[in-house]
Amino acid sequence: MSGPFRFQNAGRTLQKELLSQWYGELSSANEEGVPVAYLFISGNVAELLRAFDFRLGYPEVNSLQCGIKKAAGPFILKAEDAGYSSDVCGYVKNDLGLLASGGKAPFGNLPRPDLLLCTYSGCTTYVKWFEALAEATGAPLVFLDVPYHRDPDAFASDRAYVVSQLEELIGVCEKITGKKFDETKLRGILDRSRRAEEAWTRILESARRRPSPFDAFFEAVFFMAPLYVLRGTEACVRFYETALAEIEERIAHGIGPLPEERFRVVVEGPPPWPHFRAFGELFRRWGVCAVASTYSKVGGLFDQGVRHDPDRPLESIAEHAIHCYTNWNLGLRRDLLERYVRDYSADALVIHSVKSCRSFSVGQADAREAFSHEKGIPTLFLESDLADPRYFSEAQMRNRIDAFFEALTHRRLAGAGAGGKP
Amino acid sequence: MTVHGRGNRPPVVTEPTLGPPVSPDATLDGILERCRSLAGDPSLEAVSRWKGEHPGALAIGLFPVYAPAELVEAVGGLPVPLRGGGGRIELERADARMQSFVCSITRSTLELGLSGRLAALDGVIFPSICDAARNLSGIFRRNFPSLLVEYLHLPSNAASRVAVDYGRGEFSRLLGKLEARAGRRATEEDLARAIVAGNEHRDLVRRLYALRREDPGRISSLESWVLLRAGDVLPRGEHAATLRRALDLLPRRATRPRDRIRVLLHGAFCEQPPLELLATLEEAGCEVVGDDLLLGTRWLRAPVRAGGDPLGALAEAYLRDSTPSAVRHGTTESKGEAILEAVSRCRADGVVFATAKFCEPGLFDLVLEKRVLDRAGVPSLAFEFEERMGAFESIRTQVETFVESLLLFGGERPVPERAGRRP
Amino acid sequence: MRLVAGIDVGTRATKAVLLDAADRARVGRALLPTGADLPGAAWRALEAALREAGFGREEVAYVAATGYGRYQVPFRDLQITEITCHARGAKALFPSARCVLDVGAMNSRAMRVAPSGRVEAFRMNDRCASGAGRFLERVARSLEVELEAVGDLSLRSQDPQPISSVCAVLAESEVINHVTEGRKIEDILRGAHQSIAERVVALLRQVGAAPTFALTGGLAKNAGMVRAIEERLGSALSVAPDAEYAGALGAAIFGAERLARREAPSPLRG
Amino acid sequence: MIVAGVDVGSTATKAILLDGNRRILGRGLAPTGANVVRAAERVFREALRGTGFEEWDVAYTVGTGYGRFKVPFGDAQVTEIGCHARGACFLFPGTRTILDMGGQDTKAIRVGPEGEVLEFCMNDKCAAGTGRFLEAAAGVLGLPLADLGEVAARSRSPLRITNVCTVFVESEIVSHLARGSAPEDILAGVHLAIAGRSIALLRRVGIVPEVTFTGGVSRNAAMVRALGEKLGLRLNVGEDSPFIGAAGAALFALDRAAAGLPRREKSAPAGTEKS
Ligand SMILES: Nc1ncnc2c1ncn2[C@@H]1O[C@H](COP(=O)(O)OP(=O)(O)O)[C@@H](O)[C@H]1O
Ligand SMILES: Nc1ncnc2c1ncn2[C@@H]1O[C@H](COP(=O)(O)OP(=O)(O)O)[C@@H](O)[C@H]1O
Ligand code: SF4
Ligand code: SF4
Ligand code: SF4
Repeated sequence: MSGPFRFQNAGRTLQKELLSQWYGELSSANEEGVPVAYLFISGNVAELLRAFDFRLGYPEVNSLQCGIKKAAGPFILKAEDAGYSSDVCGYVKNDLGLLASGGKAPFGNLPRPDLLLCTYSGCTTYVKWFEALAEATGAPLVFLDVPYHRDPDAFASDRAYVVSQLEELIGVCEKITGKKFDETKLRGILDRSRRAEEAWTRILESARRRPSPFDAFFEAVFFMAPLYVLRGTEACVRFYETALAEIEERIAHGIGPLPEERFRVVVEGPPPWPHFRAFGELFRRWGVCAVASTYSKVGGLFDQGVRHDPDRPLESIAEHAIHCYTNWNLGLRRDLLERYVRDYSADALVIHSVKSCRSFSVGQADAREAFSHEKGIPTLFLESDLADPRYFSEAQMRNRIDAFFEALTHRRLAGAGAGGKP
Repeated sequence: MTVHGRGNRPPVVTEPTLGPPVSPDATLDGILERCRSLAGDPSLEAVSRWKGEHPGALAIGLFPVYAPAELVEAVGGLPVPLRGGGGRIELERADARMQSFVCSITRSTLELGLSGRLAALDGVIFPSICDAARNLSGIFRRNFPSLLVEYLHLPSNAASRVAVDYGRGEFSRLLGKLEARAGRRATEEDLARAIVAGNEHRDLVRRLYALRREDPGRISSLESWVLLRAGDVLPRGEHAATLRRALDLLPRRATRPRDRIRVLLHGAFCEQPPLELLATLEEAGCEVVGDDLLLGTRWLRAPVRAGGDPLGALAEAYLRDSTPSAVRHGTTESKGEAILEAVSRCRADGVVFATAKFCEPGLFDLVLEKRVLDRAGVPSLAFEFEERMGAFESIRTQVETFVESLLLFGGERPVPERAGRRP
Repeated sequence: MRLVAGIDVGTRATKAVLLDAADRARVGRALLPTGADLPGAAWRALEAALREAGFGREEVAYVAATGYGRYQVPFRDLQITEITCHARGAKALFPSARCVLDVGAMNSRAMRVAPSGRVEAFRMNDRCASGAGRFLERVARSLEVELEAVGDLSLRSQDPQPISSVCAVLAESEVINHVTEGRKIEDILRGAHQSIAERVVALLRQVGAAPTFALTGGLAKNAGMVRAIEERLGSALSVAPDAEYAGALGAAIFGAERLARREAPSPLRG
Repeated sequence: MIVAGVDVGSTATKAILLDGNRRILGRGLAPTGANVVRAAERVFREALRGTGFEEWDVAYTVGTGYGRFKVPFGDAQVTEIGCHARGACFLFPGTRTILDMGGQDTKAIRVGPEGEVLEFCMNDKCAAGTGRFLEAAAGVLGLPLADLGEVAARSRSPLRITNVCTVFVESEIVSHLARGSAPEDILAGVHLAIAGRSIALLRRVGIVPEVTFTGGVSRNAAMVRALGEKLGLRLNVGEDSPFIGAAGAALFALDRAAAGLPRREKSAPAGTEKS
């Protein structure tokens, strides 16, 4: 029933191609005289900026790329030399260190921004980051205050507040670019976002199958990049459709990302970029497949029904800004994790707690108590960092991971029902 | 309906709610002694007693920094500023629920809760200051389901036309929750009274700071810390009376000039340094003539507009007149300007940045502010502290070096001979 | 003769320097292990320096103490921190020094110094002992090499073995791992030196490193350390043969200045 | 049939020899030192000594501890977490919680009735609060490790020790001594400080009695007492407590030998074969 493979690796290949194209366009933006806006990943309002033809730069992606290319160490040290503490977010330090070193990143040159748009969904460190960038670059800093999703009672007024600010932002963009706001254009962009989000959601949900055709953490982190940097473009839609085809092909062949899927886990927390490969290897040895992850939701909770909507342009942009994972209160986050464990038939929960990111990490130890002691879901708690290579010790990581899956294996052998399943 | 007398105009001088009231013939030593005992108690006994005397009234914990005590007072409640464990408690349970790379105040506040020391509280308000505190509110919700745990989103987009309205709405939402829990409504008059009492109290705090600035020999920074810190567990009226009496007595106190450098202490706007740190600063030769410690509810710089819409006035005061800090968005220029202005107002020789370890916002702002000072040629020293630090040797060495760098090479001032000052 | 003594009570060693109060010429010095009895150590170091110089204790007119035990010197007239003193001492040894790095047993300190000798900015390692001498001592011990020999040995390395642990204690097992894997002792030592160099140079950068650099403290005696720091820094270091006395020397200079400015009766005489 | 378990720790290497009836035939203990391989071989031979068996009689050997992959004669490897759990439940069948304090790390483990690991936690970024910390204290005070318990027991008013850094604590102790504090009070303070840290770790996994104390530090009577007092519990400790990891490894070896599993599967982790 399964035909030949036509889409193997199509996703990763296209992803690389699109990202390098995007970096290229970004690097040359200053020379071309195209305005550049910097913004964050979580809950960003890329569609609105795209409607004004801004080229979009993402300092977080700079740090991510430096991290995974093992280039972050020197930049972080550079920032620490300038007085930044060793205890603050490594993403920020990496980016500031990169800027202080002349903005020559391993993937291209960073353009000078014409607008710093701080949407601080879910992370107050964003504010500090852009305050520092504003001082370093002299670019205008515009603030989009996105309230924390703390209480359903507050949601309506929160959304209205964000929408009003978006209206103000339109004025700012008009002034910077000299272009008139074109609502039809925005609707078109939103429609493309919606299509990509649909396809992405189907990819995410494919992991409910056994074996899962897709690793929702180790693969997802690559698959989700276009959703950040290209959302609203035709290329983005093309990418997700291709990726979905690849996944469907895997389903047709009954294969997954691993030769054999022995454990299914839900992963909470960001990856350790500087040691991403080694980290993944430690899990692969045990046949562990991530069937759901929260990190893949930092750019938006699309699998929870969040969608950009051409018929409600500003409202849907505001909703997307409020509904990203780290902007949800801890209670909602815990419920989501529990749902993932149940709906994706996971054997265990893996929490990766990173020192840099308090937005993710504070609350994880408490969640671990809840899951492991109260809900009986086997929980593995790991600590390192997402940017700073100094906080990762492979021997220690391996010890913990081995001990955890050793224990799960023994429990399985002993016939004790693997916890976590209802 | 009972409205606790505090806040009436003219403000009540004494309020017989807790222990002996401040009698008109209280001595300064007596006041300081009493404040010392109040300030040192992390178990909130004074709050329990207050609750005993005010059946049904709410005691609401306020996590730093910008929590509007006025709202709690308007429903007849007692606002209880939370200041962590002050280094006096062991972290036994909280360590299991919070990683080690989080600032002390969030961890010790959790420990206070888990160890039952917050039992006197009916609720806690967490203003939006940082990621750690925000998530602490979620941990509180899970671990203490009977508490009213409210997260207050303070608007951070001062440039937006809608920010004040939004802030007003958020204050009103919070007030609604407090009213529901208290089972009584806060009238416009209740709010207005609370605002007036808050204004008066802050005015007294400002006078105490002015005194320290002008005449640091009259009251040590330790004493002024104790005096203000007692306000964390006293009803506002009673604390105001205490301050007023102390302010009357202080000018009569004997003073001796000391050869020290005048410093501005900056950066500990949320987690509070241990008292020993202030002592170390003094022993090492500093006169702390200004600080941004979170003593009292200091965060409003100007009186809140009386009359009109009280909630709107509070929201506007927050957005326009609150003390800048690392947890309020602001440009480097505005923050730099503020710190330079404080340096010149206090005639400080230098600035000592004391930042809570792991306090991300504080540690970020430190870099930018220090740069501003360097450019302006104002000497500064920066170190990190923790609530539960036991050894001050390293900080002492750093502060002494700082003092020496200003005194030994500062020109005409004599070298301090400190032999024997310390055991 | 009227003498001024500078005593540096360090965590590991206590150093004393004697100056002629009149022309500030150095007339004596001594170095002894500190041990647990700090006042005793200070006293013995002073006695030893006096003996070396051939003077009696009644000739000491002024005593300035520094180092972590500066408050434990009962007969001091003045105490000054080791940071201020090392900067001053280094400045006396190398008048052109702009930055001074002092690497001792437990603490490392970096200072930027004004032409007057005033410390403009400084950083010290806090809380964690990974960038100081004790780290090397531990490595030397687990490799069973004499401490005095580690520096020269490390210079012979062709293939340095990095030590990744940030902890002075845990680094020991890393060292052991390297040994088991058959790495050469000099390569492991070189790695250990580089690890310290990395940390102390980070301190220097944080105070705004600017040439010229002077190195003081016990590790200045270690040629391998000097080389490792120079490589990391990309700049030469001035090192005096008796750089570990820089703190005591600085203290003595402050003492002499103080004495000149105001005659104070010495408690040693009264 | 006889089998062996070898626990190569950062500080000490331990070996246990078991017969087919799970009887302990021999023990070996030596400092790990610079040569892990030699240490493993030494304890292995020490355990054999006097048993009448020879090396080739040993049917299966499981290595554990941080050096588990370096036991040249090891047939399989299991993490020390799994082995401590297994061994503790073997020696103290009522065990539900385990505290393992070794030279460089401290672990808390909660186990089920079969000795299966339910949850674990470890501190290992920094040597603070480990056996090494106690060794440092003993070194500064000039006491042999074996005497720590006795000396600390004399204390009436333990001091508060604030430094957690194993290196800096040395100077803190020196300054306490300089101020005239009694060594027993300092030592008692050191033990209390570490006990406090370990209990925080235990709380993370949940403290369910009985609690078994394993690892080299379990030989330290002062630590046993400090923990017991702080927890309000009696801890399971015995002569063989330092060998519990090795014993667990030996038990795993027995299972595998009994199941007729092939030897020398060095690269694959022990738990990974299919059921
Ligand atoms: N010959 C040497 N070779 C290498 N290191 C040495 C030598 N002599 C002393 N040291 C190092 O110097 C340190 C002591 O330095 P010092 O500045 O005297 O420290 P402190 O002032 O803290 O006592 C010791 O930790 C030791 O490692
Ligand atoms: N006789 C003893 N009395 C007290 N403590 C001891 C004794 N022997 C060893 N120890 C302690 O045990 C620790 C080593 O524990 P161990 O579990 O063998 O370490 P690891 O498994 O990490 O090598 C030492 O650091 C020391 O503190
Ligand atoms: S704290 Fe977390 S979300 Fe915020 S900038 Fe850092 S890594 Fe990103
Ligand atoms: S001290 Fe800093 S990090 Fe901690 S709660 Fe306060 S603002 Fe947040
Ligand atoms: S890492 Fe090691 S040297 Fe650093 S504080 Fe911990 S024990 Fe001390």
